[in-house]
Amino acid sequence: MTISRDYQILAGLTLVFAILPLFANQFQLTLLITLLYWAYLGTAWNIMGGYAGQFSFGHSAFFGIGAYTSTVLFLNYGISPWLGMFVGAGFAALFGAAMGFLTFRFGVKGHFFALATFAFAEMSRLIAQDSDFINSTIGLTMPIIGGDSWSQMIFEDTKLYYYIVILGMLIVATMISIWIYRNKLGYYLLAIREDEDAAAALGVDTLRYKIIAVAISAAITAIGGSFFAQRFGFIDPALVFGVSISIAVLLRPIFGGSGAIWGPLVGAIFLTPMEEFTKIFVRNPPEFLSFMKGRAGFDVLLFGVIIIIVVIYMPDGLVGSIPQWLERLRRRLRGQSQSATQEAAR
Amino acid sequence: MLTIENLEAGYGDVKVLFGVSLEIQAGEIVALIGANGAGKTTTIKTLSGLLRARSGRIIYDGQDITHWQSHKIVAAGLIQVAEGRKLFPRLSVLENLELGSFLRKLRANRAKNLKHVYSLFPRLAERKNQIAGTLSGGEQQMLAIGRALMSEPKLLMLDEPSLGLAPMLVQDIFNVVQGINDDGTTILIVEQNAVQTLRMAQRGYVMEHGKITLSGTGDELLHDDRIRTAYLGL
Amino acid sequence: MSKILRIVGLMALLMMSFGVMVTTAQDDMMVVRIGGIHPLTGFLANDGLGMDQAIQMAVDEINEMGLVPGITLEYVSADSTGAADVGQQEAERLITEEGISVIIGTFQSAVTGNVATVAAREGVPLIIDVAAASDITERGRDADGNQWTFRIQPNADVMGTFAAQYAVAMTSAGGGELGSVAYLHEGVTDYGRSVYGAFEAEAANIGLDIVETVGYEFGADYTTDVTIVGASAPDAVMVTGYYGDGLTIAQNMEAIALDVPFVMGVAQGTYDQDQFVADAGSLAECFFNSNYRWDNLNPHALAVRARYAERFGEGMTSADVLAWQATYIAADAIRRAGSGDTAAIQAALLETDYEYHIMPYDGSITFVDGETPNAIPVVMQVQDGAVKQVWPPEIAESEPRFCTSWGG
Amino acid sequence: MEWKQYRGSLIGGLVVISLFAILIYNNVDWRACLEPEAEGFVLSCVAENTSAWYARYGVVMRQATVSGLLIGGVYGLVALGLTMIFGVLEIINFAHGALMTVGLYITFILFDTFGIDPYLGLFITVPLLFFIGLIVYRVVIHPARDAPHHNQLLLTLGLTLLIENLLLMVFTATPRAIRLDYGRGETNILGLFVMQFPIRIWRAVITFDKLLAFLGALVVTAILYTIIQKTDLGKAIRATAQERDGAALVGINTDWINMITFGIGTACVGAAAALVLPFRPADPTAGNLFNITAFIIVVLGGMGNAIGALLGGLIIGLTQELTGIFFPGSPDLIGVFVIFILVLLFRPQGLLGQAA
Repeated sequence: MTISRDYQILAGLTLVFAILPLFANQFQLTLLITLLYWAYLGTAWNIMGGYAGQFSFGHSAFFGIGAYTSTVLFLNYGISPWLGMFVGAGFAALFGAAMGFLTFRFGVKGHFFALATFAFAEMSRLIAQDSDFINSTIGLTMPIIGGDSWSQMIFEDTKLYYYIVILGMLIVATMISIWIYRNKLGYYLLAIREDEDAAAALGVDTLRYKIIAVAISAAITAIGGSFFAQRFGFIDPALVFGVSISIAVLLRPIFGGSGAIWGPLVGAIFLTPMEEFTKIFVRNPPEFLSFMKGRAGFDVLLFGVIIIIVVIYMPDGLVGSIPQWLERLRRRLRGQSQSATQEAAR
Repeated sequence: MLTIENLEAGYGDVKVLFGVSLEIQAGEIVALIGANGAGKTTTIKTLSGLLRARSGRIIYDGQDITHWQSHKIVAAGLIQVAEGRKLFPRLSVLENLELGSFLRKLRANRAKNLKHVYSLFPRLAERKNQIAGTLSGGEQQMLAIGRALMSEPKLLMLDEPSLGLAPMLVQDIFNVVQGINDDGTTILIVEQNAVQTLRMAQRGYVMEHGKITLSGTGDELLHDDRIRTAYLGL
Repeated sequence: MSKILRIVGLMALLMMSFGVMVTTAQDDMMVVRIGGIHPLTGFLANDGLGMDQAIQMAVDEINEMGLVPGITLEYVSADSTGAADVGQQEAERLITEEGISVIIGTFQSAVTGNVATVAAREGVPLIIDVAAASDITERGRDADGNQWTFRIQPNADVMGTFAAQYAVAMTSAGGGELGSVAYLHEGVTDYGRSVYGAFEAEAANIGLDIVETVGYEFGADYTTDVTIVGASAPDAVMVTGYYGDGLTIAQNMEAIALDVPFVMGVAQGTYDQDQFVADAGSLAECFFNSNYRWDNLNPHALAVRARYAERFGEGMTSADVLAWQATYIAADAIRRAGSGDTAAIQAALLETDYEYHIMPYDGSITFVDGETPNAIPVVMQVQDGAVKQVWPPEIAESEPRFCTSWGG
Repeated sequence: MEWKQYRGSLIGGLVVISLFAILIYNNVDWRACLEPEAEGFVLSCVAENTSAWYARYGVVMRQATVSGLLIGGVYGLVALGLTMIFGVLEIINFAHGALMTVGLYITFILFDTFGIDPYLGLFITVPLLFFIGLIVYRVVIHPARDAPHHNQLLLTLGLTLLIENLLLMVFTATPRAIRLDYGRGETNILGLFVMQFPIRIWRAVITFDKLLAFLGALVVTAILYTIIQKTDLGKAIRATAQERDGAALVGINTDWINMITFGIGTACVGAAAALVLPFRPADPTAGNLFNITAFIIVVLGGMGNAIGALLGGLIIGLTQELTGIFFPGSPDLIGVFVIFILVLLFRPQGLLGQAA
């Protein structure tokens, strides 16, 4: 695929997503926002966890830093979130770089790196919970302004505006992701993922490029955190620094295919409706499962089962596995007669 | 004793073996030589069941073992001394050797075999309580061969036994291999060190790009011009 | 180019799955739907599930008795999973997809605040059954200042304030004097801190000395936390937290034989529960809790709890009772509004004057700025294996006893 | 002689010293000693105030130490199971805590329905969890053996959702607690002698159930350690953890070892569950807490290291309890994570692990 191909796909998708709201009611619009939103965060994670192969289990640290920075700047100093989100991105990038420097410097990798990121995220949650200047566990609440304000990024009447913002963010993040993937940085990162020692032997400054990947990923994630704060109007440490954010962020890219440009988006397109489906299924189950109706937990259970099945049967994620399936299917359809003759030849 | 027919294998999307066929008679020393990346190690790994064959057949002692798992292949007496030795680095020398006779039917002979290994490699006896990871390269190779002997091989496959060893030690190792063969064990040896190997081997195969391109007795190959220029540097 | 089309097409196809989202038709004019949002999964599911059942029971009763003439109520429940963003999303779903006219919920302050914002924005009334944080009712106002969120529970300020006053009053009624207290509260969610904050403010007000404060994490063992509290040798120990931690803390107090004959929960989730008595046995004796509560002297309250126990095979907690009560308040407003029109229901809620409640409040339930002004907590104590109301004296079933079950 | 050799102990020492400095800074009224009207030398005044502080809070420190060690033993047992799975299968088993929750409920049912004492129930819980582990491995983990590692993490996450919500559906979320009718006051120990519980050491208490949990954890750890060190199975497990191909080449059925290891690891949390239920109620998410500490302990103690797991458990238990005193008002877990990150940075192979 050439470079322009990726952008062509992006343009096509943008078109689809631009048209979709015309057919969506308010709640479906909510789901679409959620979908794009997780696709966005997944894209951020993918740069570090997918391209560079540095599995992060603590993206909530960056997320929370972003959410809190823009919100505090907005609430205490009246600085617009449009500006604040970039300040948050800067902080998160610095934090990420520092974390990356510390861990990579000492040769922490693989599972240990994943656990280290988790520890950093949990520590930031605990510190936030204990910091009175950001209102500790009580959290921060956006003011109600009674309308839509582009300058404050608060849209109380028109949900579509949030959709537009997150779609724009996703497009930019995807463009960054494509750019990285198709350029020197991306090749270096992939080389590091495949064989770090070999990459180092070839003269790639692995420490530097890994830190760059972490910083970029952190910055994009932090902006997602700012968007979260604006969209939901409320943040507290358990919510934005919690482990559930870290899990949700990595779920989509792995599901869709980590290390692939379109993995996070495909994962989000698949998972977000799937999550809703399980809920709908439990609310209105088919006749023979009617005893399951309204049983709390059954939807999440189903979601868990789906994850297990997909991971087992699609080890390379949707992006990697679906073409393989199609290929196998085609081969089977076409090759039935061929293999028969081969067998006979033996 | 061992017949390979049209073996194909590889890693992930990369195919390495493109239809390898060879044969080993009981009691022989057979050499498999070729350049780096020709597929020698892949062949041996597939024989040991560490790698799945994509197609082709492996017949050992009249049985089709193509799809057997490693531990079953080991139980049948087809033992590999792997490239890079694959020792248990944090276990002691003795524990490594004992694990060589992990299979139940071998445990009865454990003491006897241990004695035999120690007589072949007195160094191992001296260092039996040392942690394997701290041994020198030569000692590790001795331990790898010793561990394989603990499994009472009928066919012993050695993958680059001389790799990274001092020339003195290389000769020792070759002598031991010859001795093992004299005791009645069939041997398949993969080596970069082609001259020495072909001198010792009754027959040899040359691999190139995942295929067998030449075969013959050790002597024939040693004097083949193509071999001499390509692999022996003569 | 065909490859691009195929990928875009594939994604578009996946998007179509949205089309399958089931939308429920509004078939019957006589049906008004009530939505409930509670944590039905996750670590607070214990509380949320009971409240969900209580609302279902109330709706069934109201329909059966025809309390809302010409209208059948229908209950739609939703799971917040304990997360504020999920709760908010579910509120949006209930409003736009399920067409509900009133929301009842949601147990946690963080979730409730978000739902209140959505409710105000969308113009749908929210009746809080349980959620303590005081500012939620403010967040439930739209830009024109219309109140969309209503609470029948005493909020964190009220509960913290009253607990401090009750503690002092109870001690002096018993002939003693309360000089110092130590406070243990969960330090993970806003609930622990906001209740403690209110208590602290009132304590400063009335000259009550707080000699030690421990904000604990959820863990397997609280012996050290309890020891810290004990080392400050207070006259009383206050505890704010959820069920599981409260139970373990009680066991740990017994273990170190805490020498303080006055342990009281403040809006706490354990010490006024029948399950506490069942789980902890004799250990439960003497524990106080100042909490929201039904009026145990009211025979209707006992009947409601008996019906609940019969139907669901488990005891009805205070939170369940509040959820049940909130449903009746909603039904009352729907009856007066005469339809499922949300604005009419909101107007009716503003006018609420409901005297048939089973809460221990003096007079009927009304709303001022979304709060019930006469909503107060009650002090309960486990006495002889039963939870008794002991304070304030007007509704006390028994005198408070200052003791510990481990003999202090 | 390189300073690197001493780096670990140097940093450890500095951490301990600074912890005590912070303790005194935070808790002792040293500022009063700087006032002009303060009597005597500043240092002796601080010392005096420190001892006055200790007179009041000494019991807290002793209690924290005792509590930390007792619960640390259980943490160690949970971590032992995780570290074995980690070592052999090279996966982060996120479902470890969820499987412990299963153990809690089994123990509860045994007690509540069949009246079987939880300590006696160990003999049912442990084998049962072992078999559950085998089944889980066979059905869920094995099919994805060759998938990338992060997939297995996702897999165990999915498994956690499955288990937690299955338990929620079956048992509801009501916490299930049991209360033993012995172990308080005079307690007859196996008819051999009579002991007074809780035991008091300088006013710090040790309750019967926690002591038993601690001792039980030690015994199970010791048994497992012996199995791992002495038996052929144990050697095969260690061999597989160290060199999978090598293990296959000596005839070890590594798939089978994977399964057995997963079973043993799960049996560990079965034992831990039976030991903690007397003082920790069961609810569908009860295992999460143990899960997170276990991850940290695994790194701390060195992957696949049994003694390291136990030691790590004790350290984490202690840290968790002591942080609450060292930094009043801050969450207990902060100290745990600080230690965790320090170990990751300076001794990534763990306290007892060998350098790669």
